[in-house]
Amino acid sequence: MSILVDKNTRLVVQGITGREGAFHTARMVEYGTKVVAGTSPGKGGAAVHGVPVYDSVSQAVHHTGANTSVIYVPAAGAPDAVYEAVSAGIHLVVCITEGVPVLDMIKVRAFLDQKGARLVGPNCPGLITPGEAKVGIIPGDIVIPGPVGIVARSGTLTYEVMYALTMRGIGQTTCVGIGGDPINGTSFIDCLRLFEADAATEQVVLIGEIGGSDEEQAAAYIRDHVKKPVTAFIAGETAPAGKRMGHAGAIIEGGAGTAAEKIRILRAAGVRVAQHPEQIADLVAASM
Amino acid sequence: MSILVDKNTRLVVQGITGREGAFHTARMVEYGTKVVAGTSPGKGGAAVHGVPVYDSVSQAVHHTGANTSVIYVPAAGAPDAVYEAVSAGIHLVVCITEGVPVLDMIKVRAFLDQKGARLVGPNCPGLITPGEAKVGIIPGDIVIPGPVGIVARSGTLTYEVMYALTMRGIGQTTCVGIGGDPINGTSFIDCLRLFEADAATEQVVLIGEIGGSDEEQAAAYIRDHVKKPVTAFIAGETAPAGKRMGHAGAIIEGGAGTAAEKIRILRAAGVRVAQHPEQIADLVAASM
Amino acid sequence: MKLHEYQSKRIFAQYGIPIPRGEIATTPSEARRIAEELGGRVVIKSQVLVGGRGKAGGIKLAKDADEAEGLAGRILGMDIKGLKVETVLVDAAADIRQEIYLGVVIDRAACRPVLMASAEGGVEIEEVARTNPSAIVKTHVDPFLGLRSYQTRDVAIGIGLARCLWKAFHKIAAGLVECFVGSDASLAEINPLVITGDDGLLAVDGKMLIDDNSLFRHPDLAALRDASEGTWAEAEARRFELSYVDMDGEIGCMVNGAGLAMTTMDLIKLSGGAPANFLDIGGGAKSDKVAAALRIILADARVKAVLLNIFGGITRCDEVAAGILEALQQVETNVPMVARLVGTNADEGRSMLADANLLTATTLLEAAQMAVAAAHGAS
Amino acid sequence: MKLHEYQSKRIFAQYGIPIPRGEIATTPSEARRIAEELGGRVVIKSQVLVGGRGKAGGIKLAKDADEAEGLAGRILGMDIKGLKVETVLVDAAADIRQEIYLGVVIDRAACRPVLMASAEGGVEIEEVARTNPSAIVKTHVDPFLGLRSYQTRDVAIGIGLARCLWKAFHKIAAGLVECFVGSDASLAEINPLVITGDDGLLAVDGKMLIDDNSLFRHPDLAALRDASEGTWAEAEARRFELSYVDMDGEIGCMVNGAGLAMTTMDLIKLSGGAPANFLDIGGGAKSDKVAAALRIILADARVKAVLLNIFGGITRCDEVAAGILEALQQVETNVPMVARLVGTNADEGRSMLADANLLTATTLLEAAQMAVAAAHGAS
Repeated sequence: MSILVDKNTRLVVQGITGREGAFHTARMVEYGTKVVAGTSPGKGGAAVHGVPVYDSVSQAVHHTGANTSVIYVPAAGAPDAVYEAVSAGIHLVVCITEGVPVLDMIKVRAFLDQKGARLVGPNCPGLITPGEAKVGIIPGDIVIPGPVGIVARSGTLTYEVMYALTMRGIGQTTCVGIGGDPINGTSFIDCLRLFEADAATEQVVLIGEIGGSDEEQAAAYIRDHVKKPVTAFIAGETAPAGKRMGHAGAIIEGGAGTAAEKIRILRAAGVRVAQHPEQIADLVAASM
Repeated sequence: MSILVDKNTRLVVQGITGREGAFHTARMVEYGTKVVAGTSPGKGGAAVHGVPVYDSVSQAVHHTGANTSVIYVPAAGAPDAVYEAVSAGIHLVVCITEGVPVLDMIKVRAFLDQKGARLVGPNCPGLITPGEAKVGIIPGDIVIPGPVGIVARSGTLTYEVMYALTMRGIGQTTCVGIGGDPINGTSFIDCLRLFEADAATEQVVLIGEIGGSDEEQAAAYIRDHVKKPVTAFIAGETAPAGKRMGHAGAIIEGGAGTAAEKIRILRAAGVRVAQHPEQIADLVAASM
Repeated sequence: MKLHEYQSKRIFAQYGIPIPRGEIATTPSEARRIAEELGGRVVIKSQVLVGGRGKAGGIKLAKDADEAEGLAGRILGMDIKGLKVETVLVDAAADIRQEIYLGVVIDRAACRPVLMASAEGGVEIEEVARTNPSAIVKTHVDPFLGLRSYQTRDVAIGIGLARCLWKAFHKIAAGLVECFVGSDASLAEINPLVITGDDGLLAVDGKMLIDDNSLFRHPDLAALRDASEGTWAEAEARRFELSYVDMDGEIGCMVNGAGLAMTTMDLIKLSGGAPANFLDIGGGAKSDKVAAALRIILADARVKAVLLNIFGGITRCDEVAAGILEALQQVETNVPMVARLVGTNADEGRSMLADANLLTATTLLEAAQMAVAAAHGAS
Repeated sequence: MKLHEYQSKRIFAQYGIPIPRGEIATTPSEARRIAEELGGRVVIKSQVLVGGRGKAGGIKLAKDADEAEGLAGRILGMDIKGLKVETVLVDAAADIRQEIYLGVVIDRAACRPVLMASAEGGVEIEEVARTNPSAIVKTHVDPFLGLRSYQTRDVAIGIGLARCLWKAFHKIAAGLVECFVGSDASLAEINPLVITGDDGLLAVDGKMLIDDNSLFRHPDLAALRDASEGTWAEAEARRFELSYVDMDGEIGCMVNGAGLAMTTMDLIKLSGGAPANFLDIGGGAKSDKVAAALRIILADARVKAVLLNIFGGITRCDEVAAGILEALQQVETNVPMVARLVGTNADEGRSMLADANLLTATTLLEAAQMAVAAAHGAS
């Protein structure tokens, strides 16, 4: 078992003929993901790493039964790529693209809420269900199947945690990178709900950072709705106020969104919070 | 029992200081409707026929607990009046205003669908639950309480039917005028669903006209979901194609939306269709 | 409100849609001058607000300015379905390789605009819908997001458009949707949209209908109204803000409320007669409006009887009666009239009319039957 | 991206928001000329991208052109929180009866912009939020419908604005929201919005932050970027598209990934040190970018040790190592460096660096501890 992606994932890669799209298509195919189609307007009929290319997502869905998409198109085109995928009937859209303007994402979110479709990202590494499907850019060689669900706002920091767990022989059900933008498609709460309902997931690791209030909301949700053990880490204790720390969403604004406050609230909700990434593996191992 | 409006209706009149608003406020108060507030921007603090006036709907809701609104403002301001009412927490908005542009209504509908609020109208006479509440402009003296639910696209034609029923001593649970515009807030199906669920309603009268496909959709709904007897009348058998017959929505376009076709489909769904309005009363009486 | 072809195309051009070079003329010599300026072959197109201009001989191709002058002379003044041609459009003739259809209308059931395209252009879309519905490709326009490029791409694929035309097609389709929304149209149609010999796209014919309810915010469009749109009676009714449609029967009717007015027509037919018109005087009509309505009805020589059907609510029956008496003083007529007044102040109204020697009825069906009998007796 | 007050206000004016008459000056004599043209009292305002200009003496009222010249002379060249004043804005002084606050920001939790107003203007909104949160009235802006007039009416009522000002207030609030959306801002703030003696409203001070991610579609706004925004290192990092933030510790760090970079800083602190910077080289960085990053770090004299933390995925560890070696050839330095490379081609990278005499670590915590020890040993 797992969440969001698995053996039944039939993936269409939006922007498959681009540099990033082509590179990661190869990695996803290698990993065993069912990459059934790619899109690139005007290039329908071509193939990339053996994957057939269509002019539009609706064509791809029609011919291949794709049910999930991953977006590698530039920021200016990413919102339209989401609209196109959802309108074509795709129920899970994963947007890797970094640099999508916030006001575009506000419209995308309103659209998704109307349509009842799910977006993961943007500005995220995607997700991986070890041994079944890899959708995005998470390295496939640092994960193994197992009982831990991971949800995180960052990329390489999450790889650290996956790697640390894997080195200890602790595998994962699914790892989800929800992205570092101020407004994104999927929240911590969305993933916590899915992990709580997933029979194979025995505990959850949550990796947050400064900025916004997603961790605070997650804490309230965990307190009220999550029975499985949750271990967290929050990056940015040393980050100064008012500065964007790389991620567009990682900023302490008006004194709100500090790591200290997030850690306090998570602890109050019964979450174990690690001091450093490697300690996460200790805490997870202790509650197995 | 009844649908949509009753003794618990607490009404706010939007545009209460206008000519129409003030006139019909008096009629509604006379009828016994609980008209708790009116609005007129910049005139908060005044009173119209004993009803306190507020500057905004949110003020009115806050001070009076209004739960329903009726709109008498000019067409240019009607969409905003709907947005304002819904945003203030009003769950039923009745828009009497005629002449709202179609593209405005398209946005209003999309907004309502997001918020889960109900609009009746625009370009409608409103609704009346005899003996309990009158919201809009339907004359109060042509209805009596009883077991028949009425839903109609037109105004005076519906009064004919109410009057004919009342003259025979057959009363009504609620009469709803959904309005004659091409796009409106509440459909025949919405009202059929409510009447079917209303214990006091024993049978339903549906008054349609040429244009659109609301009657055709209603027929399919009746066939599949309505157990109570339904009697219908469709106006416009003699209407020529391509001409708007008074109502913005009453037009046969591309050969579709004719009275003959609507009657055929309603009959096929088991609905008795009257040849003229007075015959409706005969058919209703026959199935009591 | 209907716009003329040349008006529609000028608006299209404002939204970046390519249209043929051309100008309008009201005399043959003007047409010659325009044809000379354009050079080469031109098309002379009558500007009247009805369909089927081509079949009626209202559209002709001229090989040069001489022929343009001659053809304009024949088309100007022509009668097309009862409308006199006052204006022709002189357009540079297009090099047509293929004709496609592109239009935007409101999809009432879906509550949003819908863009429709078909590789079968140049014929009426209703005709295509009947004979080959799968040839029509549709996509709905989100009211907040507008038309997105992936939508036009799917439509272009659907109608088999060559890839090299996708970009230009998107520009035109997006422009047409913007034009539709920006003009509060209920129809914006390019038919045909022509693929030219050099792989260009050109809107050769155009049609727009504007939502009358939106004209308060489009004074520029309201000014384009052709006062001669529809018949004399329809134009006159518009002037008095009456809702009126011409029919070809012998019984004139005046009713308050659109649904009731249609029903009144239906009952005239059910009683063996035929309505001469649809006329809704609206809610709360005052006597001057009623008088104007009656004058319009009586101006139709075919009218053999008049049926007045008023369900008084906001509209007061005595006000309506006063209007009728006012009109009868202005217009001399022997046409028999049947009045059926119910509701607010009906008794007062009825007694006012009885003095004027009008027939009165109680039920609507009865009224219709009386009017039909009166008309047949009178003829 | 931060905009200067005068830039923000000029954009406001484009959206119909009334601002004081005024111009910018870079010399005292220019300031005199502007003051003379404006006539009457003027305000001389330093244009630097930090808050607290007033308290720092960077805003002064001048009663005439003479005084304006003198005050401009004192303010120009002044150092405010490490930034040199290069430009002053000379504005006609407003007749202030009351100061209110009006701003638009993104409400991340609600996923939409929010308009905020307070009768307590002229002070920082965060201050009001702390001391008197009920004084702040908020309304969310629907992304598709925009700000509606009933919303500003409710806000005006909420902050106790006189009825005669509602219309003007709506115009300004609607303009500010349009400005916010049209400019892809993350903040658009009028503070104070002044009620003048003659019942007018005037945006006396303005502030805008633009979403960096949106600059691709706003070349006009991108051109307004003050190259001196932030420190030298921050500006230099921007030039190489590196994500960099200045800190005041002694351990420089270079990391791939923002979350990991913050974590590296946190672990330096946990190990008893202090980070000198945040630096994310991004995914798939090539050697030239790595070299630029290292040069920027080493340019900071406070740096006593450098910590390189790379989790190779798309980023190849050998590419990073090559960049470091390249930089070390260009910059002479004795600062000790600790490298921790994991993942793609980590072995190759590590052996390349070992030759260059860098310390290497296995875990992140270990690396942080080694860097802290090295920095303390070096100091």
